[in-house]
Amino acid sequence: MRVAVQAEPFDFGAEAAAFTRDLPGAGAVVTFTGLVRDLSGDLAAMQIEHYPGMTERAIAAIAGEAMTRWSLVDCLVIHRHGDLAPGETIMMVATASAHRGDAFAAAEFLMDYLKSRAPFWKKEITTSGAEWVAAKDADEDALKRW
Amino acid sequence: MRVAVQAEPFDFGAEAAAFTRDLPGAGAVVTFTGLVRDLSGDLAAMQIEHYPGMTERAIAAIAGEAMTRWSLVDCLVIHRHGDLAPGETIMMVATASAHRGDAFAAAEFLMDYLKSRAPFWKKEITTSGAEWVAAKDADEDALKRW
Amino acid sequence: MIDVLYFAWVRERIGLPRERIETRAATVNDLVAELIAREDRYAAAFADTSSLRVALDQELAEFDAPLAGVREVAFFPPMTGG
Amino acid sequence: MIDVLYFAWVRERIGLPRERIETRAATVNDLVAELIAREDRYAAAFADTSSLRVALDQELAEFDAPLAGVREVAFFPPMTGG
Repeated sequence: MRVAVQAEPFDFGAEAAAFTRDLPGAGAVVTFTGLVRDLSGDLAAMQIEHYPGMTERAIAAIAGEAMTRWSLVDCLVIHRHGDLAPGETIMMVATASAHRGDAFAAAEFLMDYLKSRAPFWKKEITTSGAEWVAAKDADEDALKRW
Repeated sequence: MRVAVQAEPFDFGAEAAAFTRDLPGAGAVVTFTGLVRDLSGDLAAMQIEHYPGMTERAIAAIAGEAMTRWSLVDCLVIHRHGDLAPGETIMMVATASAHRGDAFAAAEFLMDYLKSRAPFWKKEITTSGAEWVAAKDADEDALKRW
Repeated sequence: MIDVLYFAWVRERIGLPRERIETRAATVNDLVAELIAREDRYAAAFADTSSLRVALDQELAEFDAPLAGVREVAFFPPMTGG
Repeated sequence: MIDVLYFAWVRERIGLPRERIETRAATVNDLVAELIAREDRYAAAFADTSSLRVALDQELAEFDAPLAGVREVAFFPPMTGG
């Protein structure tokens, strides 16, 4: 299990490949990658603020919960903060298990909890101004299924 | 949308990274990777037989169905046949969408259908003999949720 | 004339991957009955068709499907891809 | 003395990321009431606490939670990670 919170970009392909090496007993690996999406066509940057200390603690708790709930061989969470450009990779999770059901469920669980329980806040900087991204009710509701 | 059926190994990390580049409007990428799992500790090889012609056709139909059912920006399926060693990558799928729900659902749909509707047959070669992998009722049942 | 293909343990039991067959079978079931009548190895392969799948011209089909116009029939166990 | 941290638009409205506060507030709600009484910028930030979240010593908590023994309180909007 590895958790990284960093300003630096990371290489999703290299991280995914490294995660997939040396997973004894694993038959299934699921990854999720979040990208900065340019909804309006005029996004200049996305700024991600976080709460140093609490962020690492909250993500480690969520990842530990995933390891306990499902039969995971391993799991990985990388989340960036700071200034990101459109198309850049914001974060990724990876899960490995013997059977595909566990890896899929754990990856969805990680994403649902990271969305609403890890202390990150996104701000979109467009040509017409800056705006904090509002939390969605759907994201809060998504937690209820676990 | 790309479908590849091949005997050659592929680089999961490089394929995942290439898939993730240039996905206009995508905010979410999900990948699934299947690995040769050594359950008994004495697996020498996995042989994967397939039905040339029908395989490509069946996978293209399943991937096309996924593109239609969900709002996907793109999807990718790579599946190997021939002789594989323990730990090797058997196959991967990748899906990209604006929101994470579509990418996750489409990746699970692709896996459920590839398992039971794409003409591949796995045979495990162990030190004590060779045995065809039996289809699981659970895999057939998994199709009912879609 | 019809091409008949066998995969996985069906191929192993029958002992060949494909053959061309002269048949007037109206349905897949009729073709299976003809094959079973030929030799023991076919009878062994088709002993329980509920554990088999069939594809007609590379599309999954049922055992009661008609063979009219079909050029390629394939028999195989349930698939185990992914 | 307690460390009080602000994030995202709460930080922007109050105009600073953190401060040390001398308080005898028994609960988070009591602390919020003290802050609101200080200055308009606090009143603006805490106008609707239902749209805010609070963490005590880096664990999410409720606004009626006691502050006894707590060293760090953080106020922020609902999180938007992932």
